Amino acid sequence: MKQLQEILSAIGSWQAKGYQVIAPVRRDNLILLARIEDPSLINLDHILTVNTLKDFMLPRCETILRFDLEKACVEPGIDDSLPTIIFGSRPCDAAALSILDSILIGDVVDSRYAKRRGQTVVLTVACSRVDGACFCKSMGYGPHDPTGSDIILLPSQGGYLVRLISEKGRQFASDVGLEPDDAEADPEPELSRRVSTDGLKAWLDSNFEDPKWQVISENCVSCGTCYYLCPTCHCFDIADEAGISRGVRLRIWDCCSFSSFTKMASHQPRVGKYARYRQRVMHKFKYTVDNIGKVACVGDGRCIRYCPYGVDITEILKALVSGG
Amino acid sequence: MKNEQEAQLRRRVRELLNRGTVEVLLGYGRGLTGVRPLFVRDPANAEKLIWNEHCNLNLAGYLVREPLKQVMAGARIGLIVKGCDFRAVNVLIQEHQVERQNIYLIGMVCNGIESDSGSGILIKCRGCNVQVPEGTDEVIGNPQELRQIDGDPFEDVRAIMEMSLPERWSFWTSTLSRCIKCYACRQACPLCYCEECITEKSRPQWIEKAPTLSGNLAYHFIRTMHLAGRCVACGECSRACPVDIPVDVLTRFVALTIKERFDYVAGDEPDGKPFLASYCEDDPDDFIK
Amino acid sequence: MHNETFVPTLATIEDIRQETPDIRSLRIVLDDEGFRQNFTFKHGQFCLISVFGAGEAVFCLASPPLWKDFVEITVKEVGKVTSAIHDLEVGDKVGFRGPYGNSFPFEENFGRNIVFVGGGIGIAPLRPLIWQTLAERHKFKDVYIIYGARSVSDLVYKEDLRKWASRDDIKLTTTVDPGGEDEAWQGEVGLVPQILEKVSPPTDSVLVTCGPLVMMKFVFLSARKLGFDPNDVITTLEMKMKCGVGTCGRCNIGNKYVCRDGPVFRLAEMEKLPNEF
Amino acid sequence: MGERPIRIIAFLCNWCSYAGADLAGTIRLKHRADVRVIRVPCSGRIDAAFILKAYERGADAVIVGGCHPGDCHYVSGNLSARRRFLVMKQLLEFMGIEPERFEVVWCSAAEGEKWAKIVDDVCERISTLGPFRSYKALTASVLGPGREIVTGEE
Repeated sequence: MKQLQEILSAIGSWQAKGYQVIAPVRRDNLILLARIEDPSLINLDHILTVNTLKDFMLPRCETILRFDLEKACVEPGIDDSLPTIIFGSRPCDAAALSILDSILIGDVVDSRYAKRRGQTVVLTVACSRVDGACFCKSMGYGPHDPTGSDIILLPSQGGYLVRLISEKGRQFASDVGLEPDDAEADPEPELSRRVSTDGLKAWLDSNFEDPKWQVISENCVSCGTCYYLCPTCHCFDIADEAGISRGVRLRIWDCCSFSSFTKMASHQPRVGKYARYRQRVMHKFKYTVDNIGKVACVGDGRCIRYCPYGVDITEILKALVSGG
Repeated sequence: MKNEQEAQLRRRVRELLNRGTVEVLLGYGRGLTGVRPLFVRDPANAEKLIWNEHCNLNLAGYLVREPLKQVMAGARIGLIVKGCDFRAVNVLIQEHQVERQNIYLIGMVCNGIESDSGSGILIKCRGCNVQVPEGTDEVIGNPQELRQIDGDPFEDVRAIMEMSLPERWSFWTSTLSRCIKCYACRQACPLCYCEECITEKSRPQWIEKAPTLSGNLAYHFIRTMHLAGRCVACGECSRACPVDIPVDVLTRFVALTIKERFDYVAGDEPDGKPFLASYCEDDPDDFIK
Repeated sequence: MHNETFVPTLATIEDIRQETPDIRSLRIVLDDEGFRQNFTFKHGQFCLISVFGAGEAVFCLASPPLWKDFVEITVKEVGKVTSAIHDLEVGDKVGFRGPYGNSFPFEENFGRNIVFVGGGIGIAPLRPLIWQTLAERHKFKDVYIIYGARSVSDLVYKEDLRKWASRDDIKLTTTVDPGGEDEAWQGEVGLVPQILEKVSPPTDSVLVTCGPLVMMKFVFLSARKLGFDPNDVITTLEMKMKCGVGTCGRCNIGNKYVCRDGPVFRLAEMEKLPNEF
Repeated sequence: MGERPIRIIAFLCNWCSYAGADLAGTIRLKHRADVRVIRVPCSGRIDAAFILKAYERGADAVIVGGCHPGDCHYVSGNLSARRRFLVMKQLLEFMGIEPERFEVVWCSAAEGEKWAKIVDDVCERISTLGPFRSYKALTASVLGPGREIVTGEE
């Protein structure tokens, strides 16, 4: 077993080698994952940060290219991504990365994402507490689940046990002199929120048109909170910002709950709030399953915690498959 | 303590639905951590309605959103409002978004809303003069049991007004740098009902799509302007914001300015004139050269 | 060359042809010589064209792969990017990404009748396949082209139409909507699906169609009515797209991404998809 | 000092203030040349988005001008605009923008001299205040150094 201090000093030594460290810190009333200079500011007294690792792997805004029409010059946006250590994110967030990897590093490789992932080491700190919105177990993960992590630290009697998960994690640990432990960890905290996914896929496969879609989306006001805070949502927009001759092309997060998302000059294929909400559910629980064999939900519960109007995905999944 | 007001509300809603006075009623139901909107169609579900000092949400925005917007014509929609929420309904009526005869308003006598963080009565409730809503179709609650809510409802706004210009700039730029443009503030606002928001217009693109600081500042500035003389200070925007931006401080600053300079309060009466769509010959002009 | 997924390569507009009052075709030459020489695509694929400052939009490659050294796109002025394209002049630079998407079946239809049914600018994605079919004309039985537009002035590719009309190995029928004809008009007058039924090609043909959504829905009905097998009715779809590679998440119809799994679909496949296009 | 000259954008209504500015030029009144005029049909047309866009694209200050009350070609466009301008001016200041960077002026077609004087006054004050650096810094902040959106034609 190791104390937090010991682990942090190992990380500090890597900062000196040019790694940036992303970790949870307090900003006003929020706990956010952010780049930190001083490891002593790391805050591990949280259930989950507001933002997710998506912020760093698929940032909310990045420059694809810059152009200068007078000079007939188009060049890729400066790639200043750095070797990165992520410390203190939770198992659900790491699991989300494994889902994003399957989508963005597939037949077609998203070059920027792939590069950032390649130089990132994920040190997850497993959960010793959960809250009423967490439902990772129901999605096949758990408070101590190692999916997507390179190294996971399991809470044990006030300290942490180091478990090396991936080759990258083993390499990193040996470089920083972090020895793995094999003692037994504290038991996983119990989750009160559960949802069964039995029959869900089958229901979605055959019920694109169903009056339930209207009912379950009633409270939704079509804002982007659930998307923007979701660790697996990855849809984006590409837009130019320009003056008369110079400008940039940006990749920006976008969201299927906005009606402009699918709106074309000629027509709008997806009409209605319920249809947009259906897209969100279908995308996560059917389309992604069809395409990569995984559900695009890790049960982190942010969409439940932060929805201003109490839209609750687990309640909705139950309502969809229930008879009547 | 027995919640007589809640019991009475449930009783009345059941009656209204049974009699067909309303076909659907929107009120407060229980959510994960607090209160969330609840649509009631079946009289039996009236039991699920709640009323307590945490019923902060202003539900008026649902009148102009799917699915209620579609059933508006001809249907009677019941809506539970506090006196302050009623102002938003009035603005919607003034702006011809809602027809008064299509809605049935149940006004709740209100003793102030408690903040979820446990810091007492919300700032927006201070100095409330609509604890007993007037002009609704019926009022539920006992006006005799009211306590006066004192204090300055603009305390947070004034705190910023007391800052120097550079302090204000640094406050807003650092706060707005957190904005991720999820548009929760816009979607939560009962008065942001445009079919196509200026943020979605691309020819020309007035507001940068990206959540850059300049784009965020432009978005919040222009949104605040679009709510000038309309914002009823319900605070839904700030409540909805996942990254704690006090969006309503901007709109309430404008509300305060308009109150002080023009003696105008948005939504005070259903037949009032929209502030920016009207003028007086003797409006202030001391700022014009 | 860079290897960034979303960074286009530069290209130059070599020629502009005004097809109709609001449709123009652009001939585009890729600037990078190595890229140009190795550039190849299949009929039915699409590309993304950038006007820097306005953005990027999807266009089908409207020239056949056998025309080397350039590609053509045909653009109707409807939105921000297409308007910007309509402001471009010969010599101006655009960005080019592609080719993306799947393509029309070709070899598997050797020995069969081919029926092309196009409406308005919807003939653009069929054009590469038509020219490819004509280049290997002897491998097919009868070739029908049924093409219509709202009015005579809205017919695109007038030069192509003249060439096709002059060949006796193509059964070309052109039509305009009622009221869209002028005094000199010698073609049919009527909606495309009606003309399809009138021409009534043999039902063992392969039918390839593209046009406005409404037209396509009725073409499918007519094709069904005439007795076509839905596996032999092929079309190409358009949805809002940003990435072109199946990750930006907006062009899906059910679990199919039009940019990656399409844009070419058989009617039989489409009938299995949710009605959300 | 020695930086690029200040740049001020003026949105002027077609009927009075633009004509006033035009007159100032026609009668060759000497006034500073740092103001670029954009003509709009009426001061009532001037939207908050115009002002923000001007700052975004590098304006150090914005002047909006309309007809004197009673003179509006459309009867009351300027009176409606007056309310909006008051709110805009207050809100800009509330967000920490110096009030000098947004000026409102009524100027008739005959007031060439008034226009010339206002231009000189505004230019003088903005020269003292300096370029609107804090606004330009905004575009750089989210994307990080070296990745800022360069839209101004510096």
